[in-house]
Amino acid sequence: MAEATTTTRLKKLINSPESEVKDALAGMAAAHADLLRVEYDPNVIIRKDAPKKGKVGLVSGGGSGHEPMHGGFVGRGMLDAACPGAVFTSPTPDQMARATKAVDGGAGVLHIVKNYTGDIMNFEMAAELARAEGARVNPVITNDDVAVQDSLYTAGRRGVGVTVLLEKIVGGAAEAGYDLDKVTELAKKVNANGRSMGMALTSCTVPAAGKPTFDIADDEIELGIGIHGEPGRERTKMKSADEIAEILTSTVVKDLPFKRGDEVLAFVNGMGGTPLIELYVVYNAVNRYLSKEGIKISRSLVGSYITSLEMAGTSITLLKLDAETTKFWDAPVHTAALRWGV
Amino acid sequence: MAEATTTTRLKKLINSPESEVKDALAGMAAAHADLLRVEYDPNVIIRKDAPKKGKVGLVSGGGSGHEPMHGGFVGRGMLDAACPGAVFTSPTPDQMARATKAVDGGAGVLHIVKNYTGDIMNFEMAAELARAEGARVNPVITNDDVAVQDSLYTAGRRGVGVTVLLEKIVGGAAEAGYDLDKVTELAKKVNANGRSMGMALTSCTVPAAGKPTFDIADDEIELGIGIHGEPGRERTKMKSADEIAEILTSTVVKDLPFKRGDEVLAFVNGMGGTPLIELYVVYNAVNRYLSKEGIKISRSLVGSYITSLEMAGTSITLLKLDAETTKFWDAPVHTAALRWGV
Amino acid sequence: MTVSTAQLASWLERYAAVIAEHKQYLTGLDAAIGDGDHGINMDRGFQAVIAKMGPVRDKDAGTLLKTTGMALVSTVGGASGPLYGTFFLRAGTALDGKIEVADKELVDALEAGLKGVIDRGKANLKDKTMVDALTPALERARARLGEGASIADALSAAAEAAESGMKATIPLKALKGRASYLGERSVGHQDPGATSTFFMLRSLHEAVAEIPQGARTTTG
Amino acid sequence: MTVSTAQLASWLERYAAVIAEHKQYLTGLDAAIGDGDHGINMDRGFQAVIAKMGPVRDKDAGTLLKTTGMALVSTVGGASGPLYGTFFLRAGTALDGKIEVADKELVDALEAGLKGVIDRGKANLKDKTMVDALTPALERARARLGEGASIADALSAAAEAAESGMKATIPLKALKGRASYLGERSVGHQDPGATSTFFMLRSLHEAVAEIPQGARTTTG
Ligand SMILES: Nc1ncnc2c1ncn2[C@@H]1O[C@H](COP(=O)(O)OP(=O)(O)O)[C@@H](O)[C@H]1O
Ligand SMILES: Nc1ncnc2c1ncn2[C@@H]1O[C@H](COP(=O)(O)OP(=O)(O)O)[C@@H](O)[C@H]1O
Ligand SMILES: [Mg+2]
Ligand SMILES: [Mg+2]
Ligand SMILES: [Mg+2]
Ligand SMILES: [Mg+2]
Repeated sequence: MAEATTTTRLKKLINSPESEVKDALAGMAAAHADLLRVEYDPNVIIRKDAPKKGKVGLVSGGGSGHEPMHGGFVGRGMLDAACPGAVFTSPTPDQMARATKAVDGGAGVLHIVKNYTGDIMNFEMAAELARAEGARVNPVITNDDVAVQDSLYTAGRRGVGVTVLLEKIVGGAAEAGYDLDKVTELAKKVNANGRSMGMALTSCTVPAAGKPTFDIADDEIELGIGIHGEPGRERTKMKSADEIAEILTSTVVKDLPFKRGDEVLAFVNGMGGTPLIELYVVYNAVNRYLSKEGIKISRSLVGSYITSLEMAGTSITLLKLDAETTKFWDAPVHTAALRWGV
Repeated sequence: MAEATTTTRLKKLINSPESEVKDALAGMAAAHADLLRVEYDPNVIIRKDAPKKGKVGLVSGGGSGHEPMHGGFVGRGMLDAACPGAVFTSPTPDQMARATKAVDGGAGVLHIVKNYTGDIMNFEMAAELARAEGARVNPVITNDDVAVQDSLYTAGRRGVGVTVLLEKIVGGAAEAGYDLDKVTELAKKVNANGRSMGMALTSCTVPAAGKPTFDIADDEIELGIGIHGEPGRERTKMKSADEIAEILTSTVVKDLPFKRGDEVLAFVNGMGGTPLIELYVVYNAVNRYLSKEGIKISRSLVGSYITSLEMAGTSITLLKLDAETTKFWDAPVHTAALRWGV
Repeated sequence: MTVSTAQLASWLERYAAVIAEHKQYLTGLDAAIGDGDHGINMDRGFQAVIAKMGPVRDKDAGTLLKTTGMALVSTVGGASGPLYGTFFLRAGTALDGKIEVADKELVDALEAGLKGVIDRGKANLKDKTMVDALTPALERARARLGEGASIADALSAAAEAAESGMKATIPLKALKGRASYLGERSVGHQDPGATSTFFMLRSLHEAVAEIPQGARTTTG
Repeated sequence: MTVSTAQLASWLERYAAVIAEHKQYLTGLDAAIGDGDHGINMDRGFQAVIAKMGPVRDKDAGTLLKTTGMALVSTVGGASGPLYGTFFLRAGTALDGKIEVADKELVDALEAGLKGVIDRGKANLKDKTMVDALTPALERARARLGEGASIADALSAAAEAAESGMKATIPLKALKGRASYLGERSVGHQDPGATSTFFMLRSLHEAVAEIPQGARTTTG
């Protein structure tokens, strides 16, 4: 508790590292009673009107500290439940098992899992528990972070920005009546067509740790940072927004690759401590780069939707769109963080 | 430029202090072409379908660095135009004069002005120019910051969080066909029924200045901070989120005063560098405090809507609601930052 | 004696240089009791003035100063934009059509500028604003001319009076502008606008006395 | 010889204390190649184990270890939650109903736990994970028992082997878990999970050998 206290005093609006997640959940429950309800021990955020009979249930989850992801995406047209773990730590199987039960409307449940060893294993155990109780559960794993070298022999790429877009698009499809297999297939398509890369200007402090996750000099940035402050591809000198945007965007474009004539959803995300004015500066550079490449931005999202506590930085996600994904991106959504058409 | 360069390298996603505002405007124009258009020199963000014949035009403006305020509030059901000044510096009369002309649909134009000497004088000069060209212009001034001691002999209280709520509510009324006098009257009512107070955990750096606006120790916070980093009421030791929320909320409540039985809109705002998880922790404390006081939260808003660059901190705004203000708060709005009902 | 449009142009150039040189200093003063942008605002404004001056520097004094005022109004923003802008617009209007400006006409024009600042900002003496530097400066200038001093001497006295007026803002509690939000906490700090106003009058004196540029050892 | 449930309970208590003591150290190791939470995760988990142990400490070894596993699974999260959780669940299942555990039964149970870790995490030796500490430790324990050593000596050898296995992770490039994202940059750092696993085996030895608590001078 000693260092915990120091942490609290370390410039965060929290009461204690131990209470932060529950206090925030209580705040969400109070602010969004029209959209969701919150259960504690195990901690689960559940869409108010769940389970929806005959609708495929969407369950996501991950460590806390990435808000609004995932709780801010619970509601009509997106998630049925979100399972928040401790800060930067994947949630536990009992949370996902409870969420699965709570949202199962008889059409089965999709588990949306970001590709981290911990998330995978905890969701796996949850799926085993849920299936033991007779639920139909399909997992889909997001792994869109191009910063990580992929390989059969490693844990593979991290799931980052595409997760947000996938939850929206697949949520629209589930609302429209897609069955579990079609929902799963669409989810895999979205993941397959999306790529992301992020960078950090500053570190962030996990309250329970009490000190910054990593040290970084005043004139340095981390390219390819993970959303938990995992070190990235390289540590370089500070660059201009245009240079940074070009490095991230070109790496993302080359990886899929995105081609001249492609229509994309461009998502410029803030890491939590970066103000909106800077995100628009970055979006401007991304837009310029893509039009130079002949890639058409037909949809966009600019804001802090998948964050790393108070880390300053940005990530860029591109998703290649087609008629189906565009339709479900545009479909009505009503959550705390994303809302349109209703 | 020397120190400007240092600044850029000082951990901001910008190209140069000089280009930041225009780069961000270009980003907004590209990201939100469906909602707005941007004119440069003078810089104005204009609702795409302005002027709306027969509708009262709503023009707001202020220094940049408070995003999404005001550009993020341009669109159906809210502002017709926003005039972004240099960072933390009120815009110039030619900007508001141009905006007024661009949105005047024949029913007159409301100027929404935050109570800062600079904003007042620049809007005044703009109104003189616009009237000289035959426009009907009414100003409304927001001054909801309880941290500042009011007096006939001073510049009076600063306009802060209530400005956001006013722009939404009055925007709904203008959309519904209120004439200039009724719009003006409603705007004054909203301002009269709202109060705010903010605090900062950290300072922020105006790019052109190149160093933090103020120094603050690791264990200190500034209570009553202004949105330009103007020093506040007092410098105290770091406190828990519950303590901070209680200080801000109780000061706001006592000032109006808000009374047992009142229905309010509770707005917990982030200063730019504070992540959402902390804002929900604060909202939870505000909610607990108000229910203890018998004040009913019937509407809420949690997020970073009126910011101070990358400053970490929060502000709390309470607005006493009645049938009219509630109706126009709920009315459809479609802007980059606030959207519902459409 | 008279003052030429060329000397007034040199005034603006010298002032622009002083502002650029003291940008951080003025901003620092503003950070203490305001929002830390006064030097940045004034520098942005006077860079624009220099950029716009070319075509009008050989025109009459009125056009030169009105152009200056317009440039400031449309680039500075904040409180100082309308205030300095109005100052130069009103002073310029008073000098319409004049190539050579008689000593008293110059002081009258500056007086008209001060009146514009007060009309716009409603500040009283001792509110801890630029008015506290400008008012005594123009009184002294007028007095010295009355005593038969040259315009150069009169403006030198004006600059001195502006400097004391500027220093006299330190103990004051701000009643106007952003600094007024601080109440008692504004006491003990020098007002940035009064400081930039002192620089303005000092530059005017140096331009009219044709003191070689950079001769002076800078204060602040 | 046999090991009693009481000794196993003492193992868990000692391990919980060591984790608490080395929370920052483990977290620091994880910050270097992971996300800086391993010590926090393990401490949260073993505080829960201690809290839940009361009612079952006098029950059989299987119940004690399964309760431990369940507590870890439902409080730790991350990678270590399912892994340590599965380790204790499987070991506990192997000891169902036993109050006194024969030496070989204990090593067999730990072996079952290791198999659970590998089933769950799919790690191979030299992937730079806890498996690199656990595998050699259990091999040594089994070997020493075969040579007729006491369970205390066998576990002492196991702890030593775990420590070398832990140190041997330093030059490895991580192929599993978060550290694998670093590729080459993971080389030169000691794996946090292998480190907590070494602590686990050292605590087991100390509990079984009934070494007075705090006697040992802590490493790390
Ligand atoms: N009402 C007023 N009348 C005269 N001068 C004023 C008034 N309000 C502010 N000032 C002057 O403006 C200066 C601040 O200018 P500046 O920092 O550029 O604008 P802002 O306060 O909008 O940031 C103050 O130091 C003061 O001298
Ligand atoms: N697939 C795996 N198999 C075995 N152990 C693993 C595996 N992945 C990670 N680990 C162990 O888990 C440790 C990290 O645990 P922890 O930091 O608590 O979880 P997380 O990585 O989710 O933050 C690593 O040091 C490693 O020893
Ligand atoms: Mg973790
Ligand atoms: Mg200003
Ligand atoms: Mg200022
Ligand atoms: Mg970890």
